[in-house]
Amino acid sequence: MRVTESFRDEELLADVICRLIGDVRQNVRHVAVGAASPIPATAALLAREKGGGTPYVSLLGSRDHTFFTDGARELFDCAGQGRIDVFFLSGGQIDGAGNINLVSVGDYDHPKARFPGSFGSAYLYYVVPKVILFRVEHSRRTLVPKVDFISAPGGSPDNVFRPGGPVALVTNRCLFNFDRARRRFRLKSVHPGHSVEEVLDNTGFDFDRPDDVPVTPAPSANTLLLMRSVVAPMVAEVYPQFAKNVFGIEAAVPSS
Amino acid sequence: MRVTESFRDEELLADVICRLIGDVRQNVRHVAVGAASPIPATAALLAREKGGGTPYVSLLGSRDHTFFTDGARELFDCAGQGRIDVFFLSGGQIDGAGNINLVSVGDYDHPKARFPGSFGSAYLYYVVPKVILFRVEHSRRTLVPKVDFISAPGGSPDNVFRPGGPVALVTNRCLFNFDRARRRFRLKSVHPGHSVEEVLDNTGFDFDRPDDVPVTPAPSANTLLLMRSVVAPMVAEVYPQFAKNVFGIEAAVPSS
Amino acid sequence: MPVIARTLDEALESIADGAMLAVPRESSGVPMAATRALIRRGVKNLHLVALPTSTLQADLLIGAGCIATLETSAVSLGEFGQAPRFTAAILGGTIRMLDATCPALHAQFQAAEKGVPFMPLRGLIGSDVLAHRLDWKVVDNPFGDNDPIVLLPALKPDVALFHAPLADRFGNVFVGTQRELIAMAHAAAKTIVTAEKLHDGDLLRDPVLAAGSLPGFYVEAIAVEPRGAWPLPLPDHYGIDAAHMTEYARLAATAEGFAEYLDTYVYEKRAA
Amino acid sequence: MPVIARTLDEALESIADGAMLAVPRESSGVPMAATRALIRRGVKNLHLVALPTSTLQADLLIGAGCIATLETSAVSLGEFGQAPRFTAAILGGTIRMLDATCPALHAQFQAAEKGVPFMPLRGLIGSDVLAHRLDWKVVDNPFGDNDPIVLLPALKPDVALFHAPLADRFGNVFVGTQRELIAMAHAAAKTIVTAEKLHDGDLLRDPVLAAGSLPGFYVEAIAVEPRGAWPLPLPDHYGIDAAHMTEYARLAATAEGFAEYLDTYVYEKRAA
Repeated sequence: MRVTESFRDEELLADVICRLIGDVRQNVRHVAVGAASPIPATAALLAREKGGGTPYVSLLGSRDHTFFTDGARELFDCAGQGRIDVFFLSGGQIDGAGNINLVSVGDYDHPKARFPGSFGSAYLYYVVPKVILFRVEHSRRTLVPKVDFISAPGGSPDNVFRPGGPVALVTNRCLFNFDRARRRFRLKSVHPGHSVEEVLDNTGFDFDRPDDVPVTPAPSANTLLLMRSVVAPMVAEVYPQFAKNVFGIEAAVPSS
Repeated sequence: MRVTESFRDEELLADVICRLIGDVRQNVRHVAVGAASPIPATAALLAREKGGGTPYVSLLGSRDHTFFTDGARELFDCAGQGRIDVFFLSGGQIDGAGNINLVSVGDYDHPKARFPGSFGSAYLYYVVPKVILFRVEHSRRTLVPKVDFISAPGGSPDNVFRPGGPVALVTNRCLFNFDRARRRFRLKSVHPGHSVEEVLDNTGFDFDRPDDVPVTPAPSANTLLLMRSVVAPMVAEVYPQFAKNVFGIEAAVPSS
Repeated sequence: MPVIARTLDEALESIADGAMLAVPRESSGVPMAATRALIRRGVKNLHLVALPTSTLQADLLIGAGCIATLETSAVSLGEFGQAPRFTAAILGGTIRMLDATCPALHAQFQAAEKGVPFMPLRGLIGSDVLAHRLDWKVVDNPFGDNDPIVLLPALKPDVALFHAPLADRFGNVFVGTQRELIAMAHAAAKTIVTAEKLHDGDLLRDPVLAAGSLPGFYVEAIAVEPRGAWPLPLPDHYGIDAAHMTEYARLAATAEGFAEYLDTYVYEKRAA
Repeated sequence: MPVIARTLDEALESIADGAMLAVPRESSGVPMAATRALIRRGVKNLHLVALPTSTLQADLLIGAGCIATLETSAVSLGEFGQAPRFTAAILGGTIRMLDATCPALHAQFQAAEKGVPFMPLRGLIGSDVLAHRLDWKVVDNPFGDNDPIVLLPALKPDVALFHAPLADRFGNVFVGTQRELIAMAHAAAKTIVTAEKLHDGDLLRDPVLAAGSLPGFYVEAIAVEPRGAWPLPLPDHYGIDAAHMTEYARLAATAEGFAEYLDTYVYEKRAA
């Protein structure tokens, strides 16, 4: 057995997300990745490489890895048709009920901090069956008891049309699953080098957990190789800075 | 002064319609012609030739004379935006209130005769400012007291959104204007070789008329030349049978 | 993953009896080879939605007894006259007719495309088209003041079927400016395409061709059928076969003549 | 008739102070040369609608004091961090912000495109985006049973402004797969385009180019501006100028630095 290689946090998280995509493989035909999502982009492309070309992966902002031809609207229309199976969302704040805040901290009319905005979250969180939440910074600043602004809620009343919603939350410390019926997170595993106590100390919301919390498996050597040699150059097209920082590669010069 | 040339009914009607388009020239940027409308197509192309390239003319079904690139929907969206200034409609039956019937004669569920269907009339009649009605066959069979099926009404209650509607009706015998406020037709002119009495005899609905009804001017020699030499080959692209019958020209072989 | 079918019949397999089948207008690429194959197979009870009108295709399917319900804005043979089998079926009461108007059908497909239950549309009020459509509703515009407006329910066909100039092995289909074909595919649960020819390479990799292409993930199956729209036209490729249409109009004027037409032009493959 | 303007300023003439101006997302052709020209001209009180998001363009216009109202789904510099002038304006309360979500903006443009007063959209219910938009309404779906759904009002900008790869003398503009530019032009009262270069001939006469083109009758004015999206990318033509964006992010972090940026990169033409 080969000794586990060293890896970066981003690589572990991409591997975790890739396995989350894989867990739902039987129904997954199309994984879409939105703006400002380099780790999910890495994960989705990794899943496609491992799947021998499936699922379809659409990266917002990519020329090489998108199958949309009907403009910026098509992703949302496509999701509304039920053709997008997995999407990724983050949040400046995320709370224990799965609510996400991409707008501001404090009173909306007099905010203390401002994030870019809700993007497509107030729609996609409702209609994509499997939404994977990711937030690298796992702290009481980001994982809060209650978000100050609900860009999109973690759950909805029974009479609200909602085929989609959160399935998991991936941070730099751990993986939570989301229980839609109870609208609560459940700790699934802590990443290598991290502990349950640390997760408890740094999480602002209550969550469920088993008595024995497993350790998140490290990425295999093969996965790391695939990620670094095949996936990273693809990621560099859309996220050149990320690809440079994480994988140490430069983007190809865009064709002119 | 040159002697008036002989001309066909279709040529006179196209000239009449062309002048109706011209009457509203100051606001006319875009004239659209729908399905099964060879005479309006001739008139619109004639108007464009006379206008030195304006207005825009879009012929449904034409490759050479359409400016739409967003599929079959664009004509209707474009009209909804207020960008189509003139359109043409016909009817299996037309009544004195400007209602048109493109569907059937007799009871809808057990019809005695069936026409093709309403096409876009139930929308375009409401939103295009100037709709010119045309029906070559002027008889009590076609111009009826009350249509059996209203594909689209000639007028609407004040609270119904309706920037558009009929402005005129052109037949093989005469030209009527339409008074929207009174929802009635008014005889504008009778075509050369026809009479007011004949119009009265052959019209199933009541209409207004001046004491002296003018004769519709015949097409000028120049208009006929333009129609036959320049416009007819264009018409032949979409209406080869019509162009052959009326103008005696064959359509070019479609490129393969 | 979309499949380049080995045969036309294989591509059409998922069009079941009773399916709601969406097809395009004459000038947008009507799948006539596929239509003849469906008639040969004896498909029954189709709910045919022609977006927004039809000509020979609806007439042929009606005459061959394949249609239970027809939903469209108009059926004729254009310059070749009335559609005789359509007219006979309406007068005889042998099919259920849902009379529509072109922009209403487009809006209903757009509603399905957007995953919304309905789409508003202006016009229609006071029309008997609306009066006979119990599935369409009039509401008061919530953004207006005493402003009635029609809401049209989403129309989500089981299968969209059309003929296109070009397709590739990834299932991408070039439709050019005939973009209602794209809306139709977005709206439908499955899309089946016949294509004039197969494109070497990936249509989506060419930024110009991509602009006129439907991505393969919407497409269930593709069959390559040269002149697959014949005798109807394919824009930019071939025109209508006027002599054939004249013959069709003549023969289809009677039930006997129509049967002769089917024998000669539809079932001939069976005999061959 | 659309006009190939002699100068960029001439093309932009009809963008008045206080206009509702629609612009596209970063990856679709942002008219940055035109944006700098508007700042030089000193345009004021714009209601900027970025469909559906913005980056440098909104930040620059905000910092230069051109914006009264911003309506969009997100503003950041992407990989180059937060948008500093946007963030400062929100925290300082110096602009009115209408927070949206991407598909809602698309639906609102589609409503204007179709000439309908509103468009329904799923999602949104329970979101504070909806809670803060008094112009959006929740109704009970008339086709459902206890099924609340949001209606969004049509959004009809005074002017749509974008940068495209190609335009011709007839005013036709090739946009390729960036079709939200077409929806934007359909929705807007007027459309002004800057183009990389002028196409010889008629884009609509080429069936392949036509499929990705906006017809000229929607277009008010065109100015030819090579590298008109710089320092932002133009799809299939050039990438983002990362070094410049890094410099912008550094300078715009303070009001003083932003003023220096304007002097160097926006007003320099005035000095030249």
